[in-house]
Amino acid sequence: MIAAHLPILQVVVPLIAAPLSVFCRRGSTAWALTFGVSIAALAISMALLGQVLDRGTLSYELGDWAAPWGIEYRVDAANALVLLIISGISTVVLPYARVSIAHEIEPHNQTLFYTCYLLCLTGLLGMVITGDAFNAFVFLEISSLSTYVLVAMGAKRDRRALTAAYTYLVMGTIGATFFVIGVGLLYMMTGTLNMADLAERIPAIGANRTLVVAFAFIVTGLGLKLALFPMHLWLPNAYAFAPSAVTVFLAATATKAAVYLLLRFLFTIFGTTFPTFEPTLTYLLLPLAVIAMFAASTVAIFQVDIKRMLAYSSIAQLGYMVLGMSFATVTGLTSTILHLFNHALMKGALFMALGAVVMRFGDATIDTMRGLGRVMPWTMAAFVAGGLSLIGMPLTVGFISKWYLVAAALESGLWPIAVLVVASSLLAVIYIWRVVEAAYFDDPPEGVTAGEAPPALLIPTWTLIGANIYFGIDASLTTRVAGEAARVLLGTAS
Amino acid sequence: MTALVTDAVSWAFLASGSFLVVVGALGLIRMPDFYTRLHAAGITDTLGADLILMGLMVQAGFSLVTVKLLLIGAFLFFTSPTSTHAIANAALTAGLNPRIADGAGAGTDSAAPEGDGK
Amino acid sequence: MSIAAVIDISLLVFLGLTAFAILKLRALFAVVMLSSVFSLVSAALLVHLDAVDVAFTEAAVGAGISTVLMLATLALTSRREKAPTRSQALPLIVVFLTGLALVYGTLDMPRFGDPQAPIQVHVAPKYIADTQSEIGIPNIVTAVLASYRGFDTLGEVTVIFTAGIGVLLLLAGFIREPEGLRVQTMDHHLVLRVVTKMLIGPIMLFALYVQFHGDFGPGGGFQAGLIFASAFIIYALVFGLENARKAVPGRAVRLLVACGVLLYGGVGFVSFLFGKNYLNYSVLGVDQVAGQHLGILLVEFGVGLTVAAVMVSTFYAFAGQNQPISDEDW
Amino acid sequence: MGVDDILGLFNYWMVIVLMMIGLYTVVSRGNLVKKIVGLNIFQTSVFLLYISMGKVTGGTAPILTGKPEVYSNPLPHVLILTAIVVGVATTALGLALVVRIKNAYDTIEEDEIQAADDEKEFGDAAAAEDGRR
Repeated sequence: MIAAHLPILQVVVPLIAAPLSVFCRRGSTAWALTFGVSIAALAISMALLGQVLDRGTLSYELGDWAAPWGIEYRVDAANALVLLIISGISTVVLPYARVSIAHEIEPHNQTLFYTCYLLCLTGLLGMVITGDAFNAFVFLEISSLSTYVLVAMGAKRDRRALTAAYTYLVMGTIGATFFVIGVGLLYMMTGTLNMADLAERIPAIGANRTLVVAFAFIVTGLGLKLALFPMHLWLPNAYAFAPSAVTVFLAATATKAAVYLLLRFLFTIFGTTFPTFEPTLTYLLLPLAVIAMFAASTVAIFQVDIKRMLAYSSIAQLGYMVLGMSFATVTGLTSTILHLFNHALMKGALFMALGAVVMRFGDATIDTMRGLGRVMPWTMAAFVAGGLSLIGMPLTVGFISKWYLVAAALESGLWPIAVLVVASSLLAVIYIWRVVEAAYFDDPPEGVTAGEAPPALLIPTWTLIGANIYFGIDASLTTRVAGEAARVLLGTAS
Repeated sequence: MTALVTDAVSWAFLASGSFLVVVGALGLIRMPDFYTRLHAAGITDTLGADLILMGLMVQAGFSLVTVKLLLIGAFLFFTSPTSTHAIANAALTAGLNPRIADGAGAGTDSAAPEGDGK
Repeated sequence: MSIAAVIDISLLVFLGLTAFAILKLRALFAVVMLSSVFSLVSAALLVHLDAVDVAFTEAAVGAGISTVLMLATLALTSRREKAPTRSQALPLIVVFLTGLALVYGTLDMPRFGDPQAPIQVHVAPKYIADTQSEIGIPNIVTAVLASYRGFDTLGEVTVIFTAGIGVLLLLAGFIREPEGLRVQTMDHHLVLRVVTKMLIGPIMLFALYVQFHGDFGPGGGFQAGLIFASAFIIYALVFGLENARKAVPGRAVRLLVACGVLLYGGVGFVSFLFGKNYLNYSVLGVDQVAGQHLGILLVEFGVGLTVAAVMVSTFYAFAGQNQPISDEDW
Repeated sequence: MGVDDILGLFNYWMVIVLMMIGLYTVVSRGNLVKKIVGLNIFQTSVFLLYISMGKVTGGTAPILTGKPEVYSNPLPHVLILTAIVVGVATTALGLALVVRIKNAYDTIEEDEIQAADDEKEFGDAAAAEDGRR
């Protein structure tokens, strides 16, 4: 009986847990509740993925109102995988957060911090699972509003967290409002908000200027949310000044959910036959993705704050994802979806390692990193492993992503793009090398004694590193699901 | 016939009410200092709004709408003078002196709120 | 040109002038008051466009609670905007192009008021035709809001809950202990105190009317919550935050915020027991209409509870800041 | 394009002008409170766009009267009720952030905040430079 209700439980369990956590008097109780809920969400998303791979698309009608009139939840391989990424990362981050949040947030705020975290989780899961365009907006806003607060919580360490959160709030709200305008125009021309229904009705209308503008506004709005170059300006500071656990969670999930929504709107709702689909992908998204890869990586090289360096690297990595989708082929989309998963693993691990450094030294500038290879050997080893994955070394997940991306570029006959992908990886080598050089070839400043991060931080970090290596060696599961998701999105699923 | 009479009566109320509102607005712009402006705004609040409400009540006849309009009227009757009083009191507490004759208190006039309807 | 078009156009022109004045003015108190005017005029326009529920909410939110929060912020920050120093050319170009794109998009739109527009023939007609038989309440907006698209509304409650928690997290660390509060009670305003005491009762009564009359006319939990909260905020303004806290302590408000969301979410779970999908209220009563009716009543109450509690706790958080909100600032 | 088209689209054009004034206020002004006011105008205008499309000429508010009548579309109303709530939630959070920023920086002007941050950043860099020597 419960199996039939899994799609709604995926969202409602964290949603109900959020107000429940307000009743907790102590931060540790709230943490335990959050962790339990996160594990439940992970179990549900695994079960959902299993069901989807067995039986194909699942549909759940809320309130038993039939689809275009009521709100429908629709799970297929594409969003089942994203749900798994979100709940999985959340489950790994929480044990890490228990120690790092206790260190970074005032005690009287800890209970509500976990409430906010649960709301963020709810919002991300809700915007991914839904089959209704307006419902996606509502949950997008739940996740955004809670994210602004979570980022601002970094103000105890650095007041710039406040301005970062404010900028994020303004840019995010503009993005969401653009999205709403686009959805409104779609609704105006079709009379429906249900994604499946929209997908049927849009091709029937044919060439229409209102729909073209709706398309433009949705792409721009989601582009702002996923920090598509040149709309990325909110991201570096937000990631750099947020509390460490929040940075890990956001970097691994928030932009991913926005990428998923963009995929859903581009491929499922508008579809490859939409008049502006081809030109937008070829002449807008592809060049922007390539510029993002190079510009953001170059800026990353010159960052003093390593957290901010990784934030710029994230913008470059989002470039890879957008590049994959701009080919509009099964291989291209497979590479995008693979990279969604893989990037969550590698950035999660890297930000976790940095978080351990921040916890010990109060910041993570290139200067702090000097000699850390000897001071915090396990933490820095994790950083190096994550860095290698980011660069795309064989036997790591980064290699798998790059491999598929290059293959997709070659398959579309765009060999210069394939060369550019490889060339941009060299930039990643440079900025990772700067840290490695400082950590292993410089001496630690005087007075700094060797002291490893507590195991509560190291174990989650190494769990993610383990996943980086495991899925880098045996990629059969991830590539199978990603391939299936790509076929679902392109409408060529068996 | 009765329809004509009610229409005429209600329009008379509405027109005079609207006239007073316009006068109040003009006063708000043209009066020399904060307190006299407040005085002009008071006209809009009390008599102008009440007359318009009366006109609407005549239009509505004996119905639930009239009861609601009466309640709105009662609410305005209490709140408008109170808020005017509170604003004037706050201005006085803040040290804004009324301009009684030329020169006296003119120095503080510039401190009047900028939202003077320009 | 019909009367309706004249009203429509003049209200829109008035909105345009207000918006332009907001852009140009640098006295922030005037800007905030004008934004309140903007909301009120757009509420009038919304009534004219038949969206009475929306107009009610916009008036309560835009001209009410947003204005109060903005004034509180100004009292705590500054009252004048400095002259812009950077170049305005790029924003102007970007905004101009965006506007141009939108105007281009209007060319293929159905004309204003067209009864044959796609949105008038697909999906919505069912709501109008079947609300009476399936839900059994006259206000179609409430029926769609609380039942057909009830999950959106659960999301909406969650959004307001998020905002409430967020404001607490951001400002709670800075709330002074009650004995340290210097929010002045308006002791010398005898008139104000008497009138406030007289009005609080009727305002709360009106909130209850709006809450439970939402099935039949414009209104519902959200508007009722705002009105209820405003009665409380008036009390706090006139009699002092300390007294308001005595009446309803901060922690109680916080728990009430959570209770509303729990009520809404909990009602949704009941349908599981009967093997139905989440948020199917039909199982709550002897037949579908009775069940839907009860369900809508319950979830609307949850909405009202959360909204009222969030507004009060947000007001506490702003008013409890270390700079007092004094007479002079109002 | 005839007079009918202009009359039929004028409403939307005016709403677009309002939206753009709001958006321009957000992107061009440096005062943090003014930006929030701009966001409010932007969002309120989008609400007007939605409600405009639901209007049916000669229709009434979608509250059943029992008589056969033409009703305006209730669905945009429902969506916008939700959107208004999202708007006020954003406003409340934004203003709370402004209050915190004022506490931390003692200003709510973007330029001055930027200047303060730059000073701190370069100050830090200079201090680090000293430390290395």
